[in-house]
Amino acid sequence: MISVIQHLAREFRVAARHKTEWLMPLLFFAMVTVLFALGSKPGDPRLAEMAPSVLWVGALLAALLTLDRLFRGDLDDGWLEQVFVAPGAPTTYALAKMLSHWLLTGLPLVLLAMPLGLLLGMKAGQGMNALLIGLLLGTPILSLLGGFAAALTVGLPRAGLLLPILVLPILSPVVIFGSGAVRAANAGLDSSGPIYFLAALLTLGLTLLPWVASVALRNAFD
Amino acid sequence: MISVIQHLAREFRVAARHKTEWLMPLLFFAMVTVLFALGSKPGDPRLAEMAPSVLWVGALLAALLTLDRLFRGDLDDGWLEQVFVAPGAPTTYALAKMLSHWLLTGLPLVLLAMPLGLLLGMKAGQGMNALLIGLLLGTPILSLLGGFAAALTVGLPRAGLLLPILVLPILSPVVIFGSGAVRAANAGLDSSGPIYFLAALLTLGLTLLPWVASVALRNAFD
Amino acid sequence: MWTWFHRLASPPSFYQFSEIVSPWVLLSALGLLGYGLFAGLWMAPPDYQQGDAFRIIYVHVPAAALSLSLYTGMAVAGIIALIWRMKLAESAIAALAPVGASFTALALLTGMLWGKPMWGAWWKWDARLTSELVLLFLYLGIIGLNSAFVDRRAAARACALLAIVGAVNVPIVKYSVDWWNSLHQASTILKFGKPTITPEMGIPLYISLAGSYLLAGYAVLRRMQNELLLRERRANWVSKLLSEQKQP
Amino acid sequence: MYLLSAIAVDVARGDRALLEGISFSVAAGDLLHIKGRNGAGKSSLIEVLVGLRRPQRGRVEGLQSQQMHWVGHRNALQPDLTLAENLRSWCSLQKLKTANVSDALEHLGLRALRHRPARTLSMGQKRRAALARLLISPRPLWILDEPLSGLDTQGTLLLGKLMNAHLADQGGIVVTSHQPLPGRIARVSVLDLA
Amino acid sequence: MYLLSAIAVDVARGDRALLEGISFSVAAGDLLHIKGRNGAGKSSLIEVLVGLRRPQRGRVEGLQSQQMHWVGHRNALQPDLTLAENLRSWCSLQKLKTANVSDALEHLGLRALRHRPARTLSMGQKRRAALARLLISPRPLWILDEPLSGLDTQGTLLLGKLMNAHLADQGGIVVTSHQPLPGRIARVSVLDLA
Ligand code: HEM
Ligand SMILES: Nc1ncnc2c1ncn2[C@@H]1O[C@H](COP(=O)(O)OP(=O)(O)OP(=O)(O)O)[C@@H](O)[C@H]1O
Ligand SMILES: Nc1ncnc2c1ncn2[C@@H]1O[C@H](COP(=O)(O)OP(=O)(O)OP(=O)(O)O)[C@@H](O)[C@H]1O
Ligand SMILES: [Mg+2]
Ligand SMILES: [Mg+2]
Repeated sequence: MISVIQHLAREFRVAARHKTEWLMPLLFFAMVTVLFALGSKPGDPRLAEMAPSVLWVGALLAALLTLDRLFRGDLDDGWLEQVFVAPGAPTTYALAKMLSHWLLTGLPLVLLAMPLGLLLGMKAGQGMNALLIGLLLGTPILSLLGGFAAALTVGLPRAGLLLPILVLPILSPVVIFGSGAVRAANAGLDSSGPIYFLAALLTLGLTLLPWVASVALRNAFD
Repeated sequence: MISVIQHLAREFRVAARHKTEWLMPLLFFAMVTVLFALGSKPGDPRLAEMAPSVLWVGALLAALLTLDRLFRGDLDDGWLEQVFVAPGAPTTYALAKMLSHWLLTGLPLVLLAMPLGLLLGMKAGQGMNALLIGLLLGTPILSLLGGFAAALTVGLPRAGLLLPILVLPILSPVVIFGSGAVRAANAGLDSSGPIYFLAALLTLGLTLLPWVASVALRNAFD
Repeated sequence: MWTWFHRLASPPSFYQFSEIVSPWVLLSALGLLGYGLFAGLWMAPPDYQQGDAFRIIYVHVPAAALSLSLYTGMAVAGIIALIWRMKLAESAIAALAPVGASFTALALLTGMLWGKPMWGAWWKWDARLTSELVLLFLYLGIIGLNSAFVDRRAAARACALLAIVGAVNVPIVKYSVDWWNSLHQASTILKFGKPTITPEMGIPLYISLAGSYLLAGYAVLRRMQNELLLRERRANWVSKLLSEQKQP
Repeated sequence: MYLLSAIAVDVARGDRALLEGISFSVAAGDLLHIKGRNGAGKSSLIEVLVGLRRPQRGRVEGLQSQQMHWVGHRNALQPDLTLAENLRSWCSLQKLKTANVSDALEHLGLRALRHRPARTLSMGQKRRAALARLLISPRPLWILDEPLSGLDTQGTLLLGKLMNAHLADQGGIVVTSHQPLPGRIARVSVLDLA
Repeated sequence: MYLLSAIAVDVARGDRALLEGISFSVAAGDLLHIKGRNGAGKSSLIEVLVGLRRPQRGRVEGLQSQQMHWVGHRNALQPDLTLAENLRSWCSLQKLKTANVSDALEHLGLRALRHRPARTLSMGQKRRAALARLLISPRPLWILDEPLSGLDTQGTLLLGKLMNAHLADQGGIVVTSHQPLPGRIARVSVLDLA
C-alpha cells in the first residue's frame, strides 16, 4: 500500500513538470464535444440525444491518448529493470501506474462531463446522473485495461494484431453499457442494471489486471 | 522528390515491423461508429443524419492517435540530428513524414469510411460522394497540421495530450466545411463550395506546413 | 526613424520606455472606459427592441473585437520574432496570449449573458459562437505550449509558429456571420463605410472600445516587462536595475 | 563464505546460445573482472546474476538482489525529474532512507546539478548520477556493467577509490570493463568470455 | 589550407554560458583531441562544429557538413530496422551509394549481424555500427564524440588503425575522448576545455 503511494508520488512529480498537464485532457475532451457540435447542423435538437455517446467516446479517446506510452519511457531509461530487481512486488508498480493514469486523466474527464453535457443540451436529472456514475466506473476500467494493453506492447513487441483484437472487444461493452444506462434513464427506465455490470467489471479488473500487467512486463526481459 | 521517396521507404519499412501501429486507428474508427450504431435503436433515421459528423470526427480523432509519435523516435535515437546535418533539405524529410502518416493512417480511414457510412444508414449517392471527397481532402490536411504540431512538441515530455489541443482548433474549419458539404449534398444543394474551400486549404497546407514543420524541428536543437 | 526604432527594440531601453509610458496608458484607458461605460449604461437611450439588455454591448463588443485583434497582433509578433529573431517580439507573444484569452472568455461570457434574453438560450451551436469558442481554445493551446518549454526562446519560437498557422481561424470568426446565416447579428458597427447605429448609442461604444484597447495595451506592456526580466535575468542591465531599486 | 556463486550457468538470448558452463564465485573482498569482446554476453550474464533473466541451465546462489547494487548500461534516470528527485524515487523503490542522497551527489561532484532535470545532463554526468546510487546505502555486493563508460579521468580515479574502499570493508564486486580498472586492486580474478 | 577552423567561438546551453573564445584550426593530416571533464562542453562544441547548433558568438569556417562524417553520443540506429537497413537508409539520407555498406559492416565485424534488428544488439555492437558509417564513403573530415565508449580492445585498436589511415591520406579528425587514443598518431594537437 505504502509503496503504491510512493510509486504514485513519482508519477505525479513527473506530471507536475508540465504545469498545464492536467488541463490538456479536459481541453481535448471539450474540443471533441465542440467538433461533434460543429459537424452537425447549427442548433440541432438531435445533439442532446446523441450527447451520451458523444461524451463516452470523448472520454474514451482522451483516456487512450496517453495510455500507450504508459510504460515505454520507464523501459527505455531502464527504470523498469530497477523495479524488477527491487524488493517490492512489481504488481504494486503496475497498479500505481494505472491509478496515476486514472487520477491524472480519467477523474478530471468525469468532472468535466457534466458541464459539457449541459452544453450539448442534456438536462440535469436521471440521465445526467447515470452518465456521471457510468463514467466514474468506466474510466478506471479504461485505465486498467489500457494499462494492461500498454504492458503487453512493451513486453512483447511482436504482440502484433493480438493487442487491439484483445482490448477493443473488452472495451466496447463498457462504453455500450455506459451510454446504455443513460438512455435507459432518459427513457425513465431503471438504469441500475448496466451500472452494476460496470461495477462488477471494475472490481474484476482491479483484482486481476495489475497483476496480469506486471506479468506481461516481466516478458520484456526474457 | 527522389529524397522524399527515400524517406518514405524508410518509414514504410519501420511501419512494416509492427503492424498494430497503423491498425489501431482503423479499429478505433470502426469502434466509434459501431458504438454510435449500437447507441440508438435499429433503423433510426436520426443516425443517418448524424452520420457525417460522426464519421468526420471519428476519422480525424482516430488519425490523431498516432500523430504524437511522428518525430519522437527519430529524436531519441539521434536520426533527426543526422537529417539536419545531411545535404538534403529537412523540409523533404518533414513532408515525407506527413505523407507517410497520411498513407498509413489517413487513406485507410477514408477507405473504411464508406462501409461505415452505409452501416450508419447513409445512402450511396451525392451525400456519400461528398463525404468521401471531403475526407480525401480533409485527412491530408490533418496529417500536415498534425505533423506540424508534432514537430512543435517533439522535444517536450508529454506531447501526447498537448498535441490535439494544438491541432483541433485549427482543424475545426475543416470539420465545418467537410460535414457542411455532406449536409448540402443530402439536401440536394450544390456542395462544391465547401469542397473547393477544403481543396484550397489543402494546397495552402501542402505548400507551407512541411517547411514550417522543419523550422519547428530545428527549434529542438537550439 | 529606423535607428530610433532599433534603439527602442533593445530590451533595456524598451523596459525603460514602457516604464514611463504604461502609467499614462493606464490612466487614459480608465478615463475613456469610465466615460464610455457611464455614458453607455446610463445616458444612452434604451434600445427600442431590446430595452436595457442591449447595454451589454458596451462590454461585449469591445471584448469580442479585442479577442480578434490581439490574436492578429500575436501572429504579427510571431512573424517578426521568426524573421528577425527579435527578443521584443518573442516576449510580446508570451504577453499577448493570456490577455487575449481573458478577453475572449469575457466576450463569450457577456455573449452568453446577452444570448439568454435575446435568443432564449445561454448557448447555441452557432457559427460565430462556436468559432469564438474555438478561438479561446487556440489561445489556451498557445499558453499551454508556452509553459511546456523550459527554454524561453525555444518556447517563443514554437508559439510564434503556432500563432501564425492558427491565424486561419481569425477570418472565420470575423466573417462567420456573413458566410453562414448566423443567429448572431452581422457587422453593423465594426465595419468599413457608414456604420448603422445611432450616434448616442454609437459614440459611447466607440469610446469604450478605444478605452479597452488601451487597457489591453497596458496589460500587454506590463507582461512584456515581466517576460523580459525573466529572460534577461542573467543580463547585467537587469541586475543593475534591481540594485537601483534596492537602494532607496 | 561466498557472496555470490554461479554454478554451470548457460545463458541464451532468444534462441541463440551465448555462454555455456559459466562457474565462479565471489567472496568478501574479491573483485571479479568479466572481460570479453563486444557481444560476448557480459551484460546478459550480469542480468542473470541480478535475477533479471533466468539462466538457460545451471543456477546462481548467494545474496538476493536486495543486497546488491546493480548499475547497468542504462542509467535509469527519468529525463524530466531532477537528479535529486530521480535518486530519491529510486530510494523509495529500494526501500532505502533518502538521507544520504545529497552526500552521494556531493561525493560524485553533482551537487550543483541536483535540481537539473536529468535530460539536461551530459553523458558523463548521467553516468555519475547512476554510480551515485552505490553510496546511498552500503550493500555487500556491487555489480557494475561498464561503469567507466563516459567517465572522465577524475571520475575514473574516483570510482577506483570507491571500489577499493568497498573491497576493504569486506564488500564484493563484479564488474565488466573493456578498459583496465583504475586504482591498484588487491584480489582481482578475471573471467574472460572470449 | 585548413579543413576546419573555429574563430573565437562562444557556446551556451539554454542561458548558461559554457565555452568562451574557443579558437583552433584543423589542417589535412591533423588530429585535434578535445579533452575536458564531464560537462565541460565537448559535445556542445562538436554540435556547433557540425552546424547543428549556432555558436553564441564567433564563427566556424571550412568544410560543409556534407564533407564531414559525424558520430555523436547517439548511434542514430532505428531499433526496429536491421543493421543493413539502418546503414542503407542513412546512405540515401546522405545521398551516398549503398555499395560499400556490406564492406563497412564486414570491416567492423558486424557481417553476421547485418540482418538483426538494431534493438537486439549489444552496446558495443551498436557503437561499431555507428562507426561503420565512416567507411561507407571517404570524406575529408571526421568528427567523433567519444568513439571508444563501449568498444572492446579489438574495436579500439581497429579504430586506431582507421584513424591513422584516414590521417595518412590527408584527412582531418576532431575527436573527444576521455581515454587515451589508440595507435601512435603523428600530428596530434590537444584542446583542453577544463
Ligand atoms: C456567446 C455568444 C456570443 C459570442 C461568442 C459573440 C461573439 C462576437 C464576436 C466575435 C463579435 C465580432 C466583434 C468584431 O467584429 O470585432 C461580436 C460582435 C457583436 N455581438 Fe456578439 N457574440 C455573442 C452573443 C451576442 C448576442 C446575444 C448579441 C445580441 C443580440 C450580440 C451582439 C453583438 C453585436 C451588436 C456585435 C457588434 C457587431 C458589429 O456591429 O460589428 N452578441 N460578437
Ligand atoms: N539539453 C540541455 N539543456 C541544458 N543544458 C544542457 C543540455 N545538455 C547539456 N547541458 C549542459 O551543458 C554542459 C555541457 O554538456 P556537454 O554534453 O557538451 O558536456 P560534455 O563535455 O560532452 O560532457 P561529457 O564528457 O559527459 O560528454 C553540461 O554541464 C550539461 O549539464
Ligand atoms: N534483446 C536481444 N535479443 C536478442 N539478442 C540480443 C538481445 N540483446 C543482445 N543480444 C545479443 O546477445 C549477445 C550478447 O549481448 P550482451 O549485451 O550481453 O553483450 P555484451 O558482452 O554486453 O557486449 P558489450 O561489450 O557490447 O556490452 C550479443 O550478440 C547480442 O547481439
Ligand atoms: Mg554489455
Ligand atoms: Mg559529451
